[in-house]
Amino acid sequence: MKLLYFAWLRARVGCAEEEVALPPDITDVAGLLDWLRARGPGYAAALADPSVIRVAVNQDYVGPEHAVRDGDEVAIFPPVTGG
Amino acid sequence: MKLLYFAWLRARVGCAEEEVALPPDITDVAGLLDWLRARGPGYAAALADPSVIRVAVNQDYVGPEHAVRDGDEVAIFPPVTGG
Amino acid sequence: MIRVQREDFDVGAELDRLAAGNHRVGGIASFVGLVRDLGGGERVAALTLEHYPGMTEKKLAEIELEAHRRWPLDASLIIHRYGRLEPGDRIVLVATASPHREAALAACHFLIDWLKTDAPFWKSEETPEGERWVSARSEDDKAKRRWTGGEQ
Amino acid sequence: MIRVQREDFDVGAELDRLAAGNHRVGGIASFVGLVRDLGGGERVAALTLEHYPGMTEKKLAEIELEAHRRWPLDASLIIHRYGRLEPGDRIVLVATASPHREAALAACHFLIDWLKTDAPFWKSEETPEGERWVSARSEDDKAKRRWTGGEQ
Repeated sequence: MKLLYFAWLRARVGCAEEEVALPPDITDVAGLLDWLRARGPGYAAALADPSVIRVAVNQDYVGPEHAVRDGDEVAIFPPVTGG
Repeated sequence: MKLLYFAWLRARVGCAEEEVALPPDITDVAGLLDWLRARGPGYAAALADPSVIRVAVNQDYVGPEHAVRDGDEVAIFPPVTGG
Repeated sequence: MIRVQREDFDVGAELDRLAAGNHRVGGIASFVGLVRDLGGGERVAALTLEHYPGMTEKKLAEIELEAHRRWPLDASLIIHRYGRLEPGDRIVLVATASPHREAALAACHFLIDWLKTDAPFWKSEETPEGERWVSARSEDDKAKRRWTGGEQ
Repeated sequence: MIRVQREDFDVGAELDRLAAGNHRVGGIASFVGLVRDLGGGERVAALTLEHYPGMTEKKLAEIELEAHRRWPLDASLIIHRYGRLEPGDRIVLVATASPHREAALAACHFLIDWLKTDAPFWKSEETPEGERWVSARSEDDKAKRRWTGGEQ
């Protein structure tokens, strides 16, 4: 699975992009975020507040219950501020 | 009093502008329009339908009860179609 | 600013000038009205815009002042042409600059709606059947009424 | 049409192109977003716009398609810049062309409102205290909700 991070989430996680092998018991976005939080203090800090986290799977906005599987492109970022 | 006509009202009345001496018993817009209608068939035809006539006195829109006096600039025209 | 003129205008240059050097401005909204040719039986070769010099400037200035009273605008511009125009020609430009996007957009909409019902311009079209004076649209009165209710 | 680019754009030329040769178009509405510097303690020297290549284009295309579904538009354009921008610089252009003034104005407003909440761009500001990521505004969500109710 390809993970992308943007804006201050990228800065806190410490990378813009990584490839991860998803454990088989991780099946949705909420599970993925929990798994990431457990990977280290940078992840835990970056993902601490769900109210300022948005997730896109294969470039569409999704909620915490959305399924994820290996091969997906999952982007994690704060609320957008363009325009 | 200076009278101005615009658009198809100008075409029907047959002039763009004229000076008239207002009879002393004409005191409002409604009276002025009645007096003009009696001046000839061109005026009567042009001013026949009040629903498509707008009047400005000294460059402000006014209703039929608005006072008119000698020295005023009175413009008579159809509903506007700019923009 | 108000301009009533026979000549065409340069939209890009006008919009640039509106916010030039003012870094408080976050958004510029604009509307450009063009001469349409609907084709078919309604074919219009050209139209002529007549106006009431003096009252035109007075009404446009009043409309602009009202927009500044209702919204926090840093600048605004109304340019309206008169004379003979052909399909595709620009007729009118309305533009507003504000620190706030919503203010710029709403004020621009307001200005063109009010201008349509209040500025003394009249269009006559050149059609294959001869000159035809354009009738006022009841939709325009309706559009203006949106701004005269309790909405602002 | 959608463009996501580092370079500036020429508003006048873009608007001209939008209706070029199409005499059905009666109005072009546009909105240009600029980098603001509010001065004082909020002084911003510059900002950097980051985006999500691929998803940006996808979301902008969806937003544009939705506008065409809701209003009779002959043409539309969204240009959004990324990279480092200074106060006064253009960030975004949204423009719509329609036979009908109301359609052009409403669709333009809709496009910029939706773009603000849906297009994956993020601004960071250079301030005297260092880099600061801009927070999302709840007003933007509210502005978008206007278009998701029963109003259209």
